[in-house]
Amino acid sequence: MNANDITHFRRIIEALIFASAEPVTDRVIRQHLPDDATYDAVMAALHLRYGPESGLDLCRIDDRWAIRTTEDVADHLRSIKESEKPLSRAALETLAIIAYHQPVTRAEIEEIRGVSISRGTMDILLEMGWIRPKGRRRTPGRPVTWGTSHGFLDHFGLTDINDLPGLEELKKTGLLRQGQTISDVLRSDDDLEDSADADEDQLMLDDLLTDEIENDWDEDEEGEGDYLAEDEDKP
Amino acid sequence: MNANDITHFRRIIEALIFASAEPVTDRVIRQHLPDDATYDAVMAALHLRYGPESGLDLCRIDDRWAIRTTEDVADHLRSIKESEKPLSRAALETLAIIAYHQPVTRAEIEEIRGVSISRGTMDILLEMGWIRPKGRRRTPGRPVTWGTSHGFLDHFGLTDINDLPGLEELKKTGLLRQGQTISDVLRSDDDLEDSADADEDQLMLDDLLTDEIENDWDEDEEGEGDYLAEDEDKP
Amino acid sequence: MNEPFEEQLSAKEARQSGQLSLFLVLDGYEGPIDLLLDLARDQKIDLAQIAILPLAEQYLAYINSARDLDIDIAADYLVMAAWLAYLKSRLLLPDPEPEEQMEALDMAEALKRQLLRLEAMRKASQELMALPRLGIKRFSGARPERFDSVSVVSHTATLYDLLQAYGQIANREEASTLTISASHLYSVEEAVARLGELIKYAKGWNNLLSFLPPNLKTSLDRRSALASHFTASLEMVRDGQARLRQDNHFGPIYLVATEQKS
Repeated sequence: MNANDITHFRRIIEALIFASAEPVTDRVIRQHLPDDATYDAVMAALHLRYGPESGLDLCRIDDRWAIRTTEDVADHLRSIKESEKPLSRAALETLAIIAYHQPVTRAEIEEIRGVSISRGTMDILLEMGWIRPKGRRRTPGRPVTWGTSHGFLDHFGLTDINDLPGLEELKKTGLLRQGQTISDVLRSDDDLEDSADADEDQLMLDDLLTDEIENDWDEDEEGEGDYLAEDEDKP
Repeated sequence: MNANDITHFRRIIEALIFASAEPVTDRVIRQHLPDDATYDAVMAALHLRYGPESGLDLCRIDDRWAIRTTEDVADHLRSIKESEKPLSRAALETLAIIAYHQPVTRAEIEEIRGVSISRGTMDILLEMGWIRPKGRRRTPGRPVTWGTSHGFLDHFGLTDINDLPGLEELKKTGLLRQGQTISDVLRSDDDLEDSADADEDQLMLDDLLTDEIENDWDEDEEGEGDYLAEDEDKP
Repeated sequence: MNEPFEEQLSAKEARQSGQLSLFLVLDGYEGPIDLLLDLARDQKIDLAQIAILPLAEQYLAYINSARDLDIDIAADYLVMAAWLAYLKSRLLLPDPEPEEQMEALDMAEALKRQLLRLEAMRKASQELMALPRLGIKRFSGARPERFDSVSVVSHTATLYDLLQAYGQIANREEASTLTISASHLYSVEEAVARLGELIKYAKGWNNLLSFLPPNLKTSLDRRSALASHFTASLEMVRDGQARLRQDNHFGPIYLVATEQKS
């Protein structure tokens, strides 16, 4: 058998292995070849062709053959692109509600936000490792309740969930408005769209963070559930 | 860039194209390569590797690349041949009309065939992934125009639409241009006012055919889903 | 490999074999153009050389024989027949008007073109199907691997974002409370009723302000009461129940009931 013949058969077996859904058995390969000598020569040629020079590998799996990408190349292709995206408004609000109202069910979150939560929103928070299921509410349907995780405390630089400022503190920062008039309401509606005011708020919050968070927090340390006592709307 | 580097990148691109079910776009390939010179060198090396010595072929499909088995080994691969669903004559003719006349509206297809198209005919072609909406004609009613997809090119082994068998010849005969047909004549008998519009349409269509078939295939490449928003008259 | 073409052949054979199966035959054609094309193929191998007049005659004869057999013929076949009959008459009887003679020739040309075009597309479809098609003559790799570069999106949020979000939720809740309190604004109806009662007991001209309810706490309450009482007073003047007086710009507004003499 000359080199041309080997090439001829090598081409057939190459295409056969490539196009077969499952690894191809020796038996099937031999069916396409005139004799054992050709089998040996063809497989040797294929090994050469799909050797270290190639990004592909001729793999033996039991008595079967397959062509697969080599591991080093596959890793290369599966490059991980990391990108950062700000959390969506919906996710942010959901996270905030979970943080302040935990343990809280999905239905309760929706009630507070006034809109339903898309699956994706919870998924993102779960994926970020910021929330976790906490148990089940002892109400009909036994809905899962959600709370924040250690990852949440870590990310937001909190030692304890009670470190979150309560509503009164939020009011002092201006994040939560008090003594509202119609114009205040209109303005806070604007805020939803217009983040230009945010800088101003930031300043106030910074004051708060330095002044109050660091010094004065202990007052609502006790009373796990009490720190939100002023939030009467809560179910 | 030395030969080792070329080999390094060639291995990656080889694996990428080899293991992808769908043709891989130039854009994706270039993402894995440092510069255009490497792209050229790598693609040249791959062409050599998947030349006549191989049972596999590096196929160019528009701006994409795929590895497919060569035609001459097909007889040996009969065991993996898919059972062919014969297409109806209506579907075959509709496909040919779309391929050769694209972008073409449903009404124009019906006019060429002299009968109306049943719903199922276009559905089958869409399901095969061979046709796609290309935009809208700037005529009353803004009808959707149809053209062939990358799946079509891949399936029929064409690099681009200019490879369609007999296309050059058909262009010379002028049969691909919208000329006066009996339905125009019938229509102008029915309604003289309509025929004025028809002439206008015809002019635009001729422009479109020469413009788009010959030069401008990529025009609505991106935004596959946007086609409905797109006009053929966009810049 | 192309069953559909075989179907067409059998339709053609049926046509040639006689009239009994005419109905079936028409059914086998995809419209009048298809039938014409089939007839034309019988006439000439090269369709470009086709003579339209004999083709029209053949078509008409065919449709007529179907009619004689009382076969239901679809409307588009009949429309085509009518059109061909007209074309035939125009081609046979040279028109005195050379312009109209030209039109008949144009029509014949258009028909020929239509036949050629459909024939070309038929041929093209066969050529397409004869290409080395994927899954028939060429095969793709059957074990695709996916390397979509996994893009890991990590979402960022600061404590400030979180607090702000919560503040806004709380704000929204307060806003909804306030909507209810807004309904406590003094309505014009209330003011009309109140003013209508009070004015009966008032003697002479009185400052409009003196009619305002006493328990107005906020400036908003006050302003709304003033506005609605002023509107109410205007209504009463319109209805002839009261008269208004203002001595100078921005000066106090005085109100008096009409039955009383000032």
